[in-house]
Amino acid sequence: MILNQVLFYFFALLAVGSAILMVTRRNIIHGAVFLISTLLATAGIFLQLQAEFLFVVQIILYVGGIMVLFVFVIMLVNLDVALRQIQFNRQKYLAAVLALVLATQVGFALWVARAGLNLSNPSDKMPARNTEAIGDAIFQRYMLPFEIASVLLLVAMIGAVVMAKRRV
Amino acid sequence: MTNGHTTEVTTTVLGADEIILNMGPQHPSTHGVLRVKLKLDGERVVDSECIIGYLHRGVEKIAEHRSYQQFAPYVDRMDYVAAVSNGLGYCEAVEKLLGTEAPPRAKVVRTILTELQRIASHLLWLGTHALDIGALTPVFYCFREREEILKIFEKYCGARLTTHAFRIGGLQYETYDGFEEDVRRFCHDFEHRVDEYETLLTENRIWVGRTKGVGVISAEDCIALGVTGPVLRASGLKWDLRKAMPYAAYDQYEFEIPTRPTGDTYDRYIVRMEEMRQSRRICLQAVENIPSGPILGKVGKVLKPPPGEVYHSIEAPKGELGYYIVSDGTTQPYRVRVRPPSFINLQAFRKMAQGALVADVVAIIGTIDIVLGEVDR
Amino acid sequence: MGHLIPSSIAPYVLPVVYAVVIVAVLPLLAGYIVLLERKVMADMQARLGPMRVGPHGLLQPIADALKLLIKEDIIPANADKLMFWLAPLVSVTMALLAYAALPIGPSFQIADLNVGLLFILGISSLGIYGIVLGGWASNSHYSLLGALRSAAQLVSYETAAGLGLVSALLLAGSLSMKEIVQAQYDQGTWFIFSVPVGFFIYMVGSIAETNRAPFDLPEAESELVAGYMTEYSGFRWSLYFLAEYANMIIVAGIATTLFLGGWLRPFARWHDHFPGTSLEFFDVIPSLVFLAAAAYCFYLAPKQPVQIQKAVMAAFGGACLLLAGAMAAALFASPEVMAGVHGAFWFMAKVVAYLYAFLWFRFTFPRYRFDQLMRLGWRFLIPLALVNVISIGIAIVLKQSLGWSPFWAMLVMNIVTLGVAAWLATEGDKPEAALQTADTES
Amino acid sequence: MIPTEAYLILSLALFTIGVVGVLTRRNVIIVLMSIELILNAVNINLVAFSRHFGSVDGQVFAIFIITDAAAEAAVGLGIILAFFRNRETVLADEMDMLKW
Repeated sequence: MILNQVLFYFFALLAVGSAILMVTRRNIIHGAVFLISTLLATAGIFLQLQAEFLFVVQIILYVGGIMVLFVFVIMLVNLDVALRQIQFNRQKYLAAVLALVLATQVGFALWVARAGLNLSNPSDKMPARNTEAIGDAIFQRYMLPFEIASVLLLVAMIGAVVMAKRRV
Repeated sequence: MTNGHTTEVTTTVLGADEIILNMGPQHPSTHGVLRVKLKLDGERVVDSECIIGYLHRGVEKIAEHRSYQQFAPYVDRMDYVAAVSNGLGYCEAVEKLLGTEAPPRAKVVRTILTELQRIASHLLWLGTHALDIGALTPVFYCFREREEILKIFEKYCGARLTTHAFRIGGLQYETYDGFEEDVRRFCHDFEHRVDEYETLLTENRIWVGRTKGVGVISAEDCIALGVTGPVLRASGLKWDLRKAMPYAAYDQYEFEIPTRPTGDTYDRYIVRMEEMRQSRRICLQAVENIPSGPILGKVGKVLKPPPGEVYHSIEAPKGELGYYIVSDGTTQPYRVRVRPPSFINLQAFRKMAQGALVADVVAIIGTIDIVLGEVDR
Repeated sequence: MGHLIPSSIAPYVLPVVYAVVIVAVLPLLAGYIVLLERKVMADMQARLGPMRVGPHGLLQPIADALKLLIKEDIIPANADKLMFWLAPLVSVTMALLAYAALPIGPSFQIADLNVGLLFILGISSLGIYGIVLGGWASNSHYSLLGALRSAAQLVSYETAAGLGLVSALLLAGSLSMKEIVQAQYDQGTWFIFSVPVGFFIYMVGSIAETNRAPFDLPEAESELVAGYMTEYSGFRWSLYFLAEYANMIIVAGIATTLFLGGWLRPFARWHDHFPGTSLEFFDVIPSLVFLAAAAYCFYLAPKQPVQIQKAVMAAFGGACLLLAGAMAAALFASPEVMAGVHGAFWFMAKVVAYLYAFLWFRFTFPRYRFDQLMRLGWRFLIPLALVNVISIGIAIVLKQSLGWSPFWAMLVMNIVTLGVAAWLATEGDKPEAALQTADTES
Repeated sequence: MIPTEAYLILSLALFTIGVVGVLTRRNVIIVLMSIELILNAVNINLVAFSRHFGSVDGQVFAIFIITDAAAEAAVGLGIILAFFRNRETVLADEMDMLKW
């Protein structure tokens, strides 16, 4: 459907454009705002892929949680000095070339695999109630990974507190 | 008020933690034009400095070029929320210099008006202090009662704020018909009103949390800094000039001097609330028995005090208000020096604010009860 | 409508109309909530409040809006222009976007999302960026402090409020706003009676989230002048204001939907439980309310001092009369129309009641200090919310596996929760705990 | 119906941009943000394949990745804060000492 495609290209362009701006901006706060914009566009793409729950998780956790933390830290560290410094390191050209090479490789792999995976004809049989389906999957098949993830979060929380504490 | 050991305050951002925050002179809760330079670590006050003088009018200097009577209205403009008390202090100081005394009727009326003024001043303090801490409502109730007091002043002398109610040697005006009735009615209503304020605040969890343990100052520090008034009494020292060195007609009346032990903001609040009750008590006693007689003692039209000097102080709502007057025998004072309670009490700010949070700073400014007109003169 | 609009866009027509209505009406509504706030405040403070613009200040919101629109727009010299420009927009956009999933009555909803509640929570949590970026972009210490306070406060209280909601979600078993209300209808009780502690936690959390007193630290006027809004003026400032009031309506809407039975009439299922008796007269109440308002307006109209004020007052009375008529007419219309119109009335009535509580708190309580706020959030509300979720979970197990009656299961577990609450309240107030928190906070 | 490869290409583009950011920027915070971008690109892949195969497993893994991203951001930002306190800089190539 045409509306669907328009939405996809809108979100895709928004995501890529914001991502490019994020990497190139001098001002970190602007970078963070562009990253937020990318993440929101990605959330839109999730919604379009009928992943409603993930759409909300992306907004609540990523945009509403993680990025707030980023913005918070950026405000705490000194911006004025960082603004006047050189933003890119010495290996920038080499790095850019390397990244492009990597992209070409992955793109090539994609090209090779597209027929085998039947990529242009996705199945359209998502479970009707997305949230319930994810809940079932997490708490039945992926119970152990889920618990491990929670332990990981606990460890990260303790680590962050220890790290950010003023004097150890 | 730059004390020598205040660290030098610069405007650069020091690391991630310390910032300089200029509170005032344009700030909603510095009660006028006080400017407080706060050195903050996060939200915690590391150091502070009060910068004053934005309202300096040279009142003391003006005195040297006015006759004794002419200067009297000027003192009303110092602590403009307690103009009657200022006038009382000045008139009594000059009377002492002249070696006269006001007639008994004048003394009693002076006492009544001054105590009403104390209630009005405390009401204004309570309203704004509560507003600073975020309670929006008490201020309107306080102003409602203050309005009654101001109406009595207006009926008595025509002015509400800067009253110039007294005259050297006694009173300027005879009391109006129904003065006693008005005061009595006010005192009758006021009893319940104070209880009303207390129900709003005294046991409110948030209020207690915001004021208990905030801005603590010990009696020793108060004495060392010269802090007087409710701030001193809330630190546990029972010192009130009305009892210690009675003036006007205070020796005739019974009243308590409320004190509290810890000297935090909550205690100062309790002390002031209790003081309003005691003032009401004094007013009631005084109004029952106003002696008849002249209202003005024998002072000439031109005042020429003998050469000499005098210091006289009264217990103003905010603390000890003293006048030091030097006469050279002419019609104009040679030198007038005012000891304003707000100015001296403000010295305690730095000590109280050490280690407090930004929100506490506001509470502390409020609890000292300063009036910048008096601080800067 | 069917043949006028091509079928491919037909499903989008009604939502778009709703959206336009919401965006058009909401600013006006926010203005009138401000008027209501000022009137309630005046009433509680022994004074009259706005009386000059229109009779009893009824036109004050419009005058305020006009004034704000034509005020000079000041951008501080060293501000970050882009962010300064963007921040209020972010705030207001996110506040308005959240209305997409809020059902105002059974038939008035833009989109009934499968994850409706989470969507509202997520979107409205993005409003924080407007505050943080605005505070940062202003390049002022007051603004920055306000923004940082705000960020910390919102992140902490969102957790508590979210956990408060979870207890109701456990009972509802769905994230769709409509199904949550339906669940309350089916179970025959509003969730406020099943999980009062959850409602309390959400209420406190929602006050903190919308930066209302006693948690209005980010904009505490006596400390930080106006917090993150210090450098804003005119229209941008009014956008922040609009966002704040829109958010208030949103949180009130969530609370109404989850705890107060949404658009359900009080005693909606009386008839089922007590056949024979009837409380149908509740259906007449909407009309009566508006009728009373109209009567009051007409009673006041001749007392207005100026001719035009009399006219305006009478016009307001007429409008109330019209609404009363509409409510009465709905009684005789088809069941869907009846449910839609009266549902919207009950929903809004509950929202207004919830907002009234907000105002009441604001004029009664002093403001918390920042460390006290954090202590309340982390040491009292969040542990209590966790305990509450667990105990409601146990109650559900008792009900489903052991066959307890819902009433007793809920009663027992709520008493347990309240006991924990009492313990937490005494424990959290210990002074040494206060000192430790203050240290880690700063 | 948009083919799955469109999503994969979008994901690849974001991934590459993220890699460029990680490799070229000096500011550690931007490097961290670029890593978030990379994780995000992976999420798009997972969700796209989740739809492609009509099961929610991919979405579950995307949730795990978001969890991971949260953990990484918290610890990473904690390290940055600690580092900034001691050295007053957030530039990656000035982090050249094993002790301070």
